[in-house]
Formats: sequence, C-alpha cells, structure tokens
Amino acid sequence: MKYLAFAVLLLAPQAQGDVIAIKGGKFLTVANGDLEDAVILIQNGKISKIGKDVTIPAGAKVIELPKGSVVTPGFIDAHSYLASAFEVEESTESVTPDVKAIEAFSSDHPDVRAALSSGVTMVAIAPGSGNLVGGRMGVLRLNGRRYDQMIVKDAAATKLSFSNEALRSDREPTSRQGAMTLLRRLLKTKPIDGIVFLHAAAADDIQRAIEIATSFKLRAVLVHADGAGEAIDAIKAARLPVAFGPIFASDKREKLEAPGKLAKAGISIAFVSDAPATSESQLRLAAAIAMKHGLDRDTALRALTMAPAEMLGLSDRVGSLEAGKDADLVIYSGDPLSLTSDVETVIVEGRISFQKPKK
Amino acid sequence: MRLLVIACAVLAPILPAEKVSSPGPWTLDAALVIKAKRVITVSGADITDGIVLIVDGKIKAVGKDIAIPDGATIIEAAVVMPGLVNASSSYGLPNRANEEAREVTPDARAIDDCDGGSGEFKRAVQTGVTTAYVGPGDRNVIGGLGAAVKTAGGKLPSRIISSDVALKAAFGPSPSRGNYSPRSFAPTNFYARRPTTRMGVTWECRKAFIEAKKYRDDKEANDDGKEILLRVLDKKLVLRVSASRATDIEAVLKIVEEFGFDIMLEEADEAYRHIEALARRKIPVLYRASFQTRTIYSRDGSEERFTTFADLVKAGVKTALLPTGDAESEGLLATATFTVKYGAAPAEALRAITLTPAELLGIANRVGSIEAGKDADLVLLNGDPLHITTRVERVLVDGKVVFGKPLAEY
Amino acid sequence: MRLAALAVAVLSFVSLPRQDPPSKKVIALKGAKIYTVSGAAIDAGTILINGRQITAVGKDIAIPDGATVIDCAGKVVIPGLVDVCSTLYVGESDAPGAPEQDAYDAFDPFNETWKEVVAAGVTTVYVNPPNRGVANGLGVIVRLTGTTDPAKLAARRAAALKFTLGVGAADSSAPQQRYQDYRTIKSMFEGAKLYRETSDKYQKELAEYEVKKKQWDEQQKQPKIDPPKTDPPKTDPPKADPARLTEEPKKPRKPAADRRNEALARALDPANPLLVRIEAHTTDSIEYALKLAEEFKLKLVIEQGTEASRMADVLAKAKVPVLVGPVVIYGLKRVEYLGHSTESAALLAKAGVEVAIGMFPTTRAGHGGPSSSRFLLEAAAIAASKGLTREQALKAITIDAAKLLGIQASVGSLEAGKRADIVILNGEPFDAATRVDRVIVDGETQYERK
Amino acid sequence: MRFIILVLLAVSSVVPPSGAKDDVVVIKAGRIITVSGEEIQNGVIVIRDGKIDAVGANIEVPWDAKVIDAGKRVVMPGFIESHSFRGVDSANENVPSVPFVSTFDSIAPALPYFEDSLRQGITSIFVVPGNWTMIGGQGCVVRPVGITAEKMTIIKNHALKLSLQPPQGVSRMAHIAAIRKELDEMVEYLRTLDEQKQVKVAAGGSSKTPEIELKRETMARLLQGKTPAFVYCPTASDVLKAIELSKQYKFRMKLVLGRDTWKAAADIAKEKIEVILPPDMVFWETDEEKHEETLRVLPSIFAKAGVTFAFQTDNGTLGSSYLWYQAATAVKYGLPRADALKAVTLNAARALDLQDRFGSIEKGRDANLLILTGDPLDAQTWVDQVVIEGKVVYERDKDEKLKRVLGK
Repeated sequence: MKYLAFAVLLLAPQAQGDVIAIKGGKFLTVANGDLEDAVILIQNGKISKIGKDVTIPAGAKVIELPKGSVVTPGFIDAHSYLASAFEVEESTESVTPDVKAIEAFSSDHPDVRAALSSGVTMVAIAPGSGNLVGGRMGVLRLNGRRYDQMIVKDAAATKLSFSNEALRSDREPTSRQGAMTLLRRLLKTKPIDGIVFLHAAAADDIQRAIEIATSFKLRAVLVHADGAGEAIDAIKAARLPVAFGPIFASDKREKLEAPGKLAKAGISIAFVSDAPATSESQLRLAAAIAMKHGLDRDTALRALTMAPAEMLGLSDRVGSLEAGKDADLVIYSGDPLSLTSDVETVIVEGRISFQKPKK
Repeated sequence: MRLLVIACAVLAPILPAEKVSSPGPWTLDAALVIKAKRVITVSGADITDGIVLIVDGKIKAVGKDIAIPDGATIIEAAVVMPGLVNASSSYGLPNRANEEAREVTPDARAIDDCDGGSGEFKRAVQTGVTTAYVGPGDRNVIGGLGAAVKTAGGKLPSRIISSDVALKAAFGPSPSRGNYSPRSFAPTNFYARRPTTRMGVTWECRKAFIEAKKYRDDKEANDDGKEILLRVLDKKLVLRVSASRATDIEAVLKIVEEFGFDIMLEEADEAYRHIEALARRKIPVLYRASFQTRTIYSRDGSEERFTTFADLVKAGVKTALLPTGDAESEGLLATATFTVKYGAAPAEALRAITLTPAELLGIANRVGSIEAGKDADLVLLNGDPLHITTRVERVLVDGKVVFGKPLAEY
Repeated sequence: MRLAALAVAVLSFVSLPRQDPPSKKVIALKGAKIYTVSGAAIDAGTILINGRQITAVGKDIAIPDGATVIDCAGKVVIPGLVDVCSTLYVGESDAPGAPEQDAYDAFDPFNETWKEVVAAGVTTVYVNPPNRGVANGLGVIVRLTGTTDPAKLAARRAAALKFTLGVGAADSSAPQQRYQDYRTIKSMFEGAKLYRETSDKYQKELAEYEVKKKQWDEQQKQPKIDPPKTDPPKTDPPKADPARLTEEPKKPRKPAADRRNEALARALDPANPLLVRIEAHTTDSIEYALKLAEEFKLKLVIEQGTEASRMADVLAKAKVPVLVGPVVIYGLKRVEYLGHSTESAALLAKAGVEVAIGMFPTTRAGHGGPSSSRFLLEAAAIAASKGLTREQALKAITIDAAKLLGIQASVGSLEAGKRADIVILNGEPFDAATRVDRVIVDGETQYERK
Repeated sequence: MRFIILVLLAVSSVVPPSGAKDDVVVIKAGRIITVSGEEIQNGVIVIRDGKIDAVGANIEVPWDAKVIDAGKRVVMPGFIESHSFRGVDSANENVPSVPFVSTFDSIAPALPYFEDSLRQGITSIFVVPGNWTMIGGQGCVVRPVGITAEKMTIIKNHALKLSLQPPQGVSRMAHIAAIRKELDEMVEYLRTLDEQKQVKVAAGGSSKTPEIELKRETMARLLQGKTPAFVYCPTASDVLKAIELSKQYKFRMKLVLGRDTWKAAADIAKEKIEVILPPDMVFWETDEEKHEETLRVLPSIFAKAGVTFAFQTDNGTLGSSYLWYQAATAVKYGLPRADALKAVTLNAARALDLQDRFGSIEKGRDANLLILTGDPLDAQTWVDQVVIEGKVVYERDKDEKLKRVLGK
C-alpha cells in the first residue's frame, strides 16, 4: 500500500526546490563503494546529498525502500542504434563527417519505453559502420519527454569504421588498403577534434585502428573489439578504452573471455548493446555472461555506469551516485548483476519515469 | 580417448631438441647452436658436419669447427638451409587485393589489407617459408606498393623487413577482365573502368607515367601517387610487372624502352620466347611454373616449357622461383624439386628459393643465406631438401624456433 | 515387424535395470548444500555414486571405505540440467521436412560443441530433426557423455514426433497459412488412421488364417469320411459339415511397410502414444494444436508457445504442458516472436500449466548455434525475475523438463536410483558470481574447472 | 583444330602392341620390386601369354624368349588408380538413383587423361560415376591403352557407386531416408520374388529363381553380396552411417573417404573395411579456438589405426596429380616405404578385389610392369617403359608430347 501512495505523490508536478529522500536498501555508488542504510536527497533534478549521516530536512518527501532493494546509477549504453535502426547510414559516399545520427531517432518507438523499464537511462546513438567516416554520435537521456528535451549532447563524438562493412565494390574505398590511404589523406588535411569512436571487431582491424589513433593522436575509443583477446598488449600500450559488445549467447568462448582479460590488463571497458542487434535490457545479461568468463564484479558494474559515461565525456554529470550529479537512478528488487532481480523503479532527472506495475 | 591434444608447437618459444645436451633454461642472450651433417649456406659451398652459432637472433658464425659457448642450447639435424623466401605471395590478403576505385593507385599499400594473424602465414612457416613479399593483386594496371615481411614472430607491424619494396603493375587480361565499355550506357556503375583491352591496359600505364612527368614540372598540390611514379622514373623504386603471354612481355619491353626505368618480370610463363631480350636488358624474372603435362595450351593460349627456369639461368637472367600454388604439394621445396627434374641444377634451384628472391626484394643483407651477420632464419630438415620424402622438422625465425613437430605427432 | 523394432528401442531406455552391477568405482560427494529438487534442500549432505547410478542422498550417509571422496564443503550441488530443445550434434537447415525423417540420421557425433554446453552443467538435451516445414519428424534424447558412437549417444530414439504450425518460410505467417498447416497435419493423421486400420485388419486376418491353416492341415491328415455315392442322389446334396473347410485358406497379403505412416500411427496408439510436440506461436495456432490433440487423442506438448500466456486458462483446463523458450531472443523480432515476453513462463505457471524452460537456440531467434545451450541457467534466471520463484525456475530446467521428455524416471533430480548427473557450483545457482566447478554425467566427470 | 592435333599426338606416343599372343618375353633388371615379397637384385621376370610365369634371381632364360634388358634400372608392378571419374566426360546423372547405368558406356579413349596416366606409369584405372549422385551406377576397370572403349576395358561392370553426399538443398536426413527407401524397395522386391518362387516350388514348379528385372539387376547383386558397393563418405559421421547401412542391409562395401573422415579411423579399422583416401590426403586444418593451423596427414592416421588404404589423384594441384608423389608424401610423414608402394599397387588391386590379377610381381599375375630410371619415390626418376599384359605399350624416348614440353 505504501508504494501506491508514494507513486501518486511524485507524479504530481513538482514545485521547484522540493526535496525527496530515499532511505533503506543498499546504494551501489560506483564512485565510492556500497552504502548500507544510508540516505539520498534529491533536489531540482540533482542528487544534493548522499551518505550515512545525512539528516532528512522537514517537509521532504521520504521513500522507504523494502528490505533487499538495491539502488544503482542509471545504466548508460555508449553505442546503440535504439529506435533509429536502418536510418543511420548515408551510403551514397563513404565519408560523411557532418551527418548527425540522433536525427534518425524516433522518441515514440516502443523500444525506448522497453529500454527505460530495463534500467537504461542514457543512450548514445551512433551512425552505422557502413561508412568509413560515419558522422556524429549524439547522447540522449530516456526521460520520457519530448525529443528535443532528451538531447544531452547532439555531437558527442565522431564514428570511424575499420570493418569490411565500409568497403563496397561500387564506390571508393573498395579495399582496406584504399580505405587506409583515403583515411590518412583525410586526417592529414582535416584533423578530427574531440572523441572518436573506432568500430573494429577482428584482431587485425583493431591493429589498424590503433595505428591510425596513435599516428594522428586521436582521443579514441575502440568499439566492439571482439578479437581484443589477441591484441591486449597493443590496446594497453595505446591506452584506449574499449566499448565491448554486443554479446550473443552463441559467441565463441574466446570473445566471451575478452572482457575479463581486458580488465586484468587495466583497460577500461564498457558494455554496449548495438540495439536492436541485442536489446538494451540485455546489457545486464552481457555483464552476467562476462562475469561467468572471468570478469570481476566491480568492473562489470562500472562497465554499465561510470566507464560509458567517461567514454562519452559525461563523467561529471552521470555514471555514479554522488552529490551534484544528475538524479538518474534505478531501484532493483535485489543485486542488479544477478539476473533473478528485476527493475522496480526508474528515476530520471529526479522524476519517476517508470514504476513496475504491482499485480 | 578424447582427441589427443596435438602439442604442435606452432608458436612455442622454444621446443626442447631431441638431443639437447645442456638442459639450462634458454634465455635470449644465451647462444643457440645448430649442428648439421650438411649446412647449405647458398652463398658459399655446402659444409659437411657444420655448425651455425646464433646469438640474439643473428647468425654469429658458421663453419666446420666453431667454438660452442657453454650454456648454449644445441639442436641437431640432418640438413640446415636458409629460410625460404616467397618473392610474390598473397598471405593474409583478401582475394580481391586491389583498390578498384581507380585503375592506377600507386599510393595504395597492400600491407594495410594484410591480416598478420591469418592462417596462411602459419601454414607458410610450417613449409619453411620465413620471408614473404605481400603485394597488391593484378586487378589494377598499377596496383600500389608491396612489402617484405617475416612470416612469424609477433604482430605484423613488428615483422615488416622493408615496406616499399616495389610498385606493382599488371599487364595481360586481368586488369581489363570484367570492365564494361561505357558505349552502351552512361558509366553509372563502377565497372565502367576504362581498360577493356590489352591496348587499353598499356595506354593506362603509359598515361600514368606521362602525367607523372607533367606533375614533376608544376607541383601545385602534393600528390602522393605521382611522387611514387616519379621515384620509379628516377630508378629509385623498381617496377614489378606481371605478364605471362609473349605479347604481354613484348608490351612490357616496349614500355621499358620508352621510359628506361628498372623493372622486374613476374609470372612470365612464356619468358622462354624472349630469353635473349631479357638477358640483354638484365631484367630479373619471378618465374611461376605450373608443370601441367595435360594441356599443352592453357586457357589464354600461352604455352609452357618445363625447362624455362633452366634456360633463363643458363642465359644469365637472375630468376627466382615462385610456388606453383598454395596446396601443401605446391610449396617452394616441391616446385624446386620438379624444376630440377626438368633440367635445372640443384644448387641453382635452391638459390632460386632463398638468396635470389632475397636479392630481388632488396633484403639480401638480412635474409637469403647462412652468413655471419644475417638474421637467423633457418629451416632444419631430415634429408636432402630436393627429395619429396624429406620433411621440415623445425623452422627458426630471428633465432627463435617458431615451428617444430616430431614425427610421432603426424 | 518394423513397428515393434522401434518400440523396443524406446523401452530399452526406460526399463533400465535399477541397480547397475556394483563396480569398484564408488564416489562420495561430502558436505555440500544439495538441491535435490524432488525434495527439500539438504545442508551439508552427502551423495553416494556407484558406477552410473546415485545410490544414496541424505544428511549423514555412511561412506564405504575405498570410495573416492570429493570434498564439497561450502559448495552447492544441483541435478544435471535438462534442455528440452537444443540443436547439439544436428545444427539447423532449411531443407524440407517429413514425418519419417529422424534426427538420429542427422547426427555428427564428432562435433565438439557439446564440451562447452556440458561445462555449463547441461547433461541431457532433446534434439528435433533439423529441417523446415509443417511435418518435421522424430526427435532424439541425447546424453552428453562424450561418446562418439551414435547408438550410445542417442539415449532414446523416436522420443517425440514434431510438427510446426503457423511458421511461414518467409517472414510472414498469415492466418490462412495457419489454417492450411492445421489441414495438412489433420490429413496426415487421417491417412495414418487408415494405415492403422489396415494393419490391424491384416493382423486379425493373419490370426484367423493361422487358426484355419492348422485346421486345414488336420483335415488333410483325416481319411475322406463320405465316399462318393454310386447312384446320383435325388435328395439335395449331402449336408456339408459346417466346420469342414472346403478349400485351402489363403495367406493374407502383408501391406507394404511405409515408414511415414508408421511414425504417424505410433502417435495414435492408445496403449503407448508417441509424444507429439507442436511448435505454435500465435493463439490461433495453439488452438488448432489443441483441436488436433482432441480429435486424434494425441499426447500433445506445445513448443515455444510465444503467446501461450494469453490463453493460460484454456491450456490449464486442457492439461496441455508448454515448453517455454527461447527466453533470450536477439535482433529484429520475426513475425512469430512479436508477442514474445520473458514473463510467459511465470504467467503460465501461475495459471497451473505444466511448464519447462528450453534454450531453443534457433537462428530465427537470433542465436548463432547450439553453443547457446550453455546459458540455460541464465535463461531460467531471467524467467524467474518476472515472477517464478528460484525453486520453480530450477525445477523448470531439471525435473519438470525431464517429466515433459518422459525420462523423469532416470534423470532430473538427485534421488537414489537415478543416473548420477550432478553439477557442483561454488555458490547459489542464480547468483551473479557463481561458477560451475565440476559436472558429472553418468558417474563420470565430464568437466572440471581448472 | 587444336583438338585434332592433340589426338594425333596422343596416339602416336603409344607403341602398337606387337607380336603374336603366345610369345615369351623376359625382362632382366638391376632391381625388381615385387611389392608382395622381397626385392630381387639383378633378377629375371619370365612372361608367358601376357602372364608372369616366373620371377627370381637366377631363373634360366628360355631360348625362344624376347629379352628386354633393363640393365641397372628398376622394375615394379604398374600403378593402379582405384577410383577416378576423369575417364568419362560427365560423371554425374541428375537423377538421384540410377544403379543400372555404367561408366563403360561413356569411356572416352581420346581424353588426355588416359595418355597422361600411361606416361605416369598407371596400368589399370577403375572409372566410376561421380560423388554427386546418390546411387551412381556401375564402374568399369580399364587399361589406359586402346583405340576403342572395348579394347580398353578389362572388367565391364564392376561394383556399384553410392554417395552419402546430400545434393544441394537436401538435408542429410532426407538423403539417408531416400537411400533407405531404395534399399527397402529392393528388399521388398526380392522378398516377393522369393515368395513367388516358394509358391511355385510348393506347386512342384522349377526352383530356378524367376528372372530379375534388368533395371533392378545391379541392386539385386549388391544385396545378394555378389558385388561390393563403393560408398563415398564426405564426413566421419557418414562413415558410421555407411557401416550401419551395410550391416542392416547386409552388403559388402569399400569406402571412398573425404577429408574429415580421419576421426572415424578406429571404427573403420574395427570393421576391417578397405578404403581409398582422397586426393588431398594431406591438408591444412584450421583450429578456430587456438588460431593454429595443423597439417592433417591421413596416411599416417589410418596406418596407425591399422586400416589398409589406397591413394587417389586429381588434376587440380601439382603434387597430388602423381601417384608416386602421394606415396613419397606418405613416406615423408612416417609411412614405411614398402607400405607406401603397396598403397599404389597391391592395396589398390585389393580395393577392386583384383589382387589375384594385378598389383604385384608374382607367378600368375598379369604382366603389368614399369621400367623406371631409379627409385619410384625419387622425384628425379622417369618412367622409361610401360609393359601391359606382356607387351611394351609406352616408351619415353618416343613420347612426342613430352619432348615438346621439355623443349627438345
């Protein structure tokens, strides 16, 4: 019963400055460990205070969580085509640097609601890997509001592709040697500033991506990196973070063991869904499968929260439960990395965007 | 019993030798000694009961009675010879290894298309090939630059011996095969590339070099491609041309006449028809035999003579042998064995798969023979390399055993 | 008679001698928390294995000396997992199917993928014939013992007869096609009914013939009892002895054996009906399946049943079990999976429908091959997160799965007399950090974590 | 135009068989490899009426014998190609089951394949239907000499070719089900035939089995054990399936193996079945997991398992188009020299159940002999002369095509 009351309260339009307090359960802050029986205060869409000895101000609306609940920062997907599949490749020519992928996003697509209800609060929409230079990636917050109010960054990074999907027989480049020559010529004349996402799956594609990243000093992130297991030392030397995935249940054991090896080598990894290839709700399954193959628990949790935030240059605003950060958080019925627990409530920008219907 | 785990030490750092006398852990600086009943140096005479001393991946000394430092690991074999050199391979390359956007792509580098971890390298090592030239295919008139790489020992970038070894050009039917003349429709799709005849191919090649000359006079914008063509015109880079029929070889000789640059002939099935011209102009040949007795006339009408290699060598043409195919029975050793069967001298055939290709790739200072100072790339066999019944027991690259498989594991 | 031969193959599995001859190999697992699944969980219990059988499970069991003892203190032991639909050893193909096709003929016993699957704790799987079309044929139950002898690998041949209702070859399955599929299956069974009648008729005639033949042979031996009369009889001809045969009985012609109808006829056998598994996704396909079961009194199980939870009550009343899966699907949903939800198992169980969970690693659901079966535990966990208790989820991939395959007498739970299929975990089955330490199949360790 | 020149050249290099049938020929040679027994140094072979009459070190040479003195050279039995579909222009029917056809009807004597085989020292070839027909039909054992197919033929219809290779778009199950259907129908046909016979016998008729329909005659001989089946198995699981079928339908068989069948070597050894290895019997196998390339050597694997095998050739690659090369490669990877030579002579004959006619130099065998310049496994060795049934049918110094190719 208590829950029902609480839900009505929050949905009512909030006056600016109202304080909400969440008590009980366990907080996985990611930034500084787990907190038991502590309190989070939310004001103006931000986390104002979090800690054990936080006093709840009078007039604050208090939320008492049932026993066993766990609160985590909202999950972030650093590379996805959520609700924009098949629209993200301008295939007339291979180099389209100014195309913006988020313009292909349709906010009323049913997948958006499903993603939010599975605890994913922020998604980076990327151009396809069918172009050598795909264009600009954008970051959206799944707050259930209008499209323009969802945009966090409309040009967060540039997407390059080193896979043979970018090679076509009816336009330049038709081969990898043509692609590399064209790319070197491009980067010599027009260097790319800001973050660059390099799509590279096979081990030798990774090798080539690293060569371009180091010779042109790009602030690069490797995407997919299925064959990373074989190129660990090269990735470590170039100190590139890896946006790993998507992970399918039928993948080879070598690929499933790659996250564990990358983590042991001190390389920062994030899990990406490449939706709709795998759905946003399967990010947790990817983390669970990676843990089954040698990935430690903390890195797995970080790979769904802080690591993608850092890759998108948003680690100051999201990715952990810390005072001053945006109030994007998810309440689970149990340990989020154990697949038997489920999402109970999702709070985005201090407002409840999803509440699991009680039967 | 579950599948016996095959302990094939393809990339094992060191495999304990059969008769290892000092079992000490083998560290990089300790010496490695190869003792063989017959040492085929290729650069000099064979040595019976010879010793090869290897330190830090280089051959320190080779001879009859070399002092063996203590703590050295000793490996014994019946025969040791230099690592084989495949002067024209497509290891790690996709089957369309050309940038087909344009007919002339001088600044394309095949090494960018090459997958260093590909199985083709691992197979080549097991047949004794330690160095290979990886170059563009023959779909473009001028395909681009090829590189000489080692076939084992770490990731591809660290295995490159020299990157811009030669500029590849292709005469004959392959650059024009599949192109459609734009007469019947506007050139909407890609395949309306210009050369649709052998004449067209020759013209494309001449046009490229003429435009390079014009570019030399007024260089407003930097053009990497034309810079490379200029290096060929100035004889600083060799042009490697693949041509098999007699008419194609003639077209190549005419181009050499006109521009006077250094060229090297590849494939050259009907080279026996122009032996005198090739000898006079000192044009080296990378000869690819096929030894098929069945059809005298091959599909494109060229006719093969099995004695071509022997005749070229007799006439003083510097000739290297290429493998006839990529099956296990078509490697360099099998090809050399058949070449001897059809008239070549054994020593010439062995040189044509080791030192000669190394010289033609311009890396003879590093590989190709067993001489002090060269890289320790060696092949250890259990008998005369020119016998089909002889097996490659071990292969060393830069002094490390990269392949070793005892008989019991086959 | 071919039919009999097939039947014998079936019985050979079930009527296994309860007690294998006591070989010297006795293994004892000591000190583990045991989820017997058939009964309550036992803390710090012991399991005794002799040869291929579990001989004892309980709190404080005396361990015979000479037994090899495996210390499982702090470990959790669960029964070997059972996947009610995998594609191990047969893979997938788009070739057209037929009722007489047998998954046993598609085996590649040298395929090594089973190693990854057994390493995840799956010890028994059911495999459908890999083909496409309405009638698919006879499935096989496989024990992951690692043998390469196909006869031993196939623990039970002709374990079920599979049909697919309402799944179009192209990505569309219009209502007419679902009706068309129903008509096709219906006509197949009608043909089989006729086949059974003729073969029953033949059996009856054969029996009669035997009797008459014996009588005829006796008659031949007796002397003629009424010599021919001299004068033509004026009275009507002598009254023939009704029992006496006038001419030799003819042996009835044996109907030509037809493998197709035999497979179908076994599903109509009232005494020991062959299990019929119908893959149906939409609610109307499921209704057609129920209609078929009702018309021909089939022993029916629904496969996948994507939208089965919308008619859970009808299924419960009809007592038709559902094999739920694939719980995990990838990529853009094909038309038959549009109604897919991970809540299906929970909703069906709540309505009282007998449920088991299978991996169904079909490419139509985005799976790349049979290796997906190694994540059966994860699939059950996801189903649990939507309303099943952890116990229900574990049962759905052990004893309940074995029951719906008809092999609950031998596998699916940790009880004395059952096959020694045991998985040793280093934590609670559904916890995130839990890893499989050892998997024992038929009393032999098939996987051990280094 | 070119084709005609080819034919002329092919024919002219073959020496027409000379002399009457019953003359006596003696071959003296420095080294005689008998294959079935010990090698003989400076031995003599006496040939009478095309058959080997005697072989040994000190045999008295009959006075009226025509002597061929091979001097220091080597004499051995002719090579035998135990499975080839290159003797016919197209080896596959598009109807799956055609047991009644035979390759005898499409042997093309003028094909360069026969001339090259002779040059290489092959004295008998078993020409079979292809691997893409379910029940391909009967094969034909030929000698690579002769103007017409009749003259070339040694045994007209021999064995029946089955293939477990499912055609395009047909699953393995459907393919096996189709084979079972054919065999079931044949068993049913024979059963009814048998019943009719019993009825006739019961009624006092003759006990001769009734006439078998021509179409079904070959299959009947198969199921009655009168002729073996040559079963092509692309994969190891096919081998197990072939063994199962041969036991169920009780027919004798020889296995023509694909590359992947090495995994079933133990099963083949247990059943003591003779096998014919694929032309690419030494091939690379990629291990996706460990990223390693392993050289799989079938002769070593099958020799260790105790299976008797024969080699096959193809014209795709350089080395494996020569039987001597296949034998040399097997020796390279550990097979003893004697066993390697058996695989191209005696074992090949045994695969054809003709080991009492071909494959070794022993009394009573056909006189099919090679005179070589050196050891058969040495690449530098040439085939100087080929003797078939006592007659010299090939001489290297009269081989125009070889001279042309060697630029002489």
